[in-house]
Amino acid sequence: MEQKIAIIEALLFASETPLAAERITEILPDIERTEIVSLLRGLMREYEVRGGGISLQEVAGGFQFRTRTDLAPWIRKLKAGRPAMLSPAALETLAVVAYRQPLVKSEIDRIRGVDASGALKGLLEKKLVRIVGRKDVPGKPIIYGTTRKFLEVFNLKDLSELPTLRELKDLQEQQE
Amino acid sequence: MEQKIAIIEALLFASETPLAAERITEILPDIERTEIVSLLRGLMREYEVRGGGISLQEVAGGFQFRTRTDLAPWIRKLKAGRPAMLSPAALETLAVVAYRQPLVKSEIDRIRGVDASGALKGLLEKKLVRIVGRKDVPGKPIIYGTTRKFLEVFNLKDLSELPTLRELKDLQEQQE
Amino acid sequence: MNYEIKLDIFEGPLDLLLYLIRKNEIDIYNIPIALITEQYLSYLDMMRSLNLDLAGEYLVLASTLVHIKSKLLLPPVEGEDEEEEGEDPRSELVRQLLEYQAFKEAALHLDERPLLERDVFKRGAPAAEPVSSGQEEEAMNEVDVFELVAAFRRIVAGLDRKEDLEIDVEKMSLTDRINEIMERLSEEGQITFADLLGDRMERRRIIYTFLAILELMKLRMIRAYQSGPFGTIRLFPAVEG
Repeated sequence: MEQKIAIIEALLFASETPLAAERITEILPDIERTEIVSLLRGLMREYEVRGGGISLQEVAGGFQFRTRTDLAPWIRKLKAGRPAMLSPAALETLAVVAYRQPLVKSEIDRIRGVDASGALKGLLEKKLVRIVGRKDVPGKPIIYGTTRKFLEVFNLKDLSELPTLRELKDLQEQQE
Repeated sequence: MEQKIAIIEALLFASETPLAAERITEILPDIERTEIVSLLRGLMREYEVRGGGISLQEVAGGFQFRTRTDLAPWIRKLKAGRPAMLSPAALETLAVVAYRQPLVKSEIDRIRGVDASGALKGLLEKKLVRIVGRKDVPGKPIIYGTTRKFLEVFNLKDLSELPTLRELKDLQEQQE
Repeated sequence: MNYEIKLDIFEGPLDLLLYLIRKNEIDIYNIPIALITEQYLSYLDMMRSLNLDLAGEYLVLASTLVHIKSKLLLPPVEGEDEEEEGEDPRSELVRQLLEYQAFKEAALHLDERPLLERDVFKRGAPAAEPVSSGQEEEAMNEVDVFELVAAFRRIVAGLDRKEDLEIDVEKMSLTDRINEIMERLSEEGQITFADLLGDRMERRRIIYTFLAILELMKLRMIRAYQSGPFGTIRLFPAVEG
């Protein structure tokens, strides 16, 4: 294997978080960014063709090695602990934040029809949601948004990868 | 690749510690221990022949994926630019300075109940906290405050954007 | 034993309403309000009889349903606006239900994705730490302010005497101005009052800037000079003593 591919592979393996092509360019300044991206794509294909236990995936604005989805039962057996699950309330709240961000808590409460405080705090603690700022209206309510970790955990390249929300247009159309 | 090798590879990758052949036998009870050992040796050879950035090594009574030793200089480069995390002590001290500034060290010590000298020094070095002046009392103690970099790092427009404790409490109350 | 069971079958009143609509195989755009209201209320009764804690939001929706029902029973009022006449009293509720349903679906889609630590796993072992040279300037992660408040709250919770819990916005604004003045002084050496105000001549900003200067002078952090009456006010850092 070419030395530069080996270096990139080692960097991907050693990084704690998904590694962006830009970061690799900083470490290997002699290689063009476009070349790095094509080497990354090549590596992704190689792992896919090989069909082993590891695959290289594009997630949260970078690249990361992950185990193959269908092998999860055995890894769960190894880890023994229960997988960290989100409650339905947490998932609903997260969905509202993800699709409507940046937004304030009252908007989440309104959409869900219940007070979202508890779920929101849990999501803040899990670092799936973060405080983005304050809205410039009376009372200066806190604005929330999702984090990079949200993308990492939910296996998303970026927010645009979220499936489109079923549009509320249906309502207007039906009423016409 | 054979499914059982893929499973073993995924287990090795996901395990937090070097994985012993015995442990793999527990997870894959249908496969003989001797077969597992020979599959592990085969995998080691495969990675060695491939000459990539990752190699499978026998360490501490088990098997573990590691980056190739000769690629360490690049990994060091990757880690060097790694964002520094604040220790809990540093974060607490920073919180006290942020919420109570401008204030003197004795005030920080009193609130935290421990001597804050070390944490304070670290924060000064990281340029999150700075010396604002000296208090006009006997001994002329140094007054501390946060910096512009503090605002940047915490993504705040200004200090009045800091969330209040009441806001945190409101999030907490629904928890139970 | 206490019946402190938390009824978490439903995520809230809207969820319960959606369930009733599905159970009765009702068209969401044409909800038979009388039937649904009756079923909704009897459900609340059941929850109460089980001594389950009923969140206030359930009661709010109950009253909304009753209100819509009564509106539908009333004959159309004469002389009402043309547009209002055609407005179905159920439409706002339908809109809310559809919006909630869309997010409920989105939540399910999120849950179906290959989740980290559930369906896919990262490298498990901590990377071997190569000894860092420690020379380069440390990059800083963007830290969430939530962690900062949480840290402060932990400390305050441990204090005997309850510290003043609230942020004093006035004090913070003043501190912001003090920090800004000191930073600009250390960069530029001297500065005028007008420079500090910049183009933003808001009343609050002027007041806080002035108060900040007074505070800094009191602390002997800066010195201010004025070139005659109504002249430019120049600020200098005081020599550290």
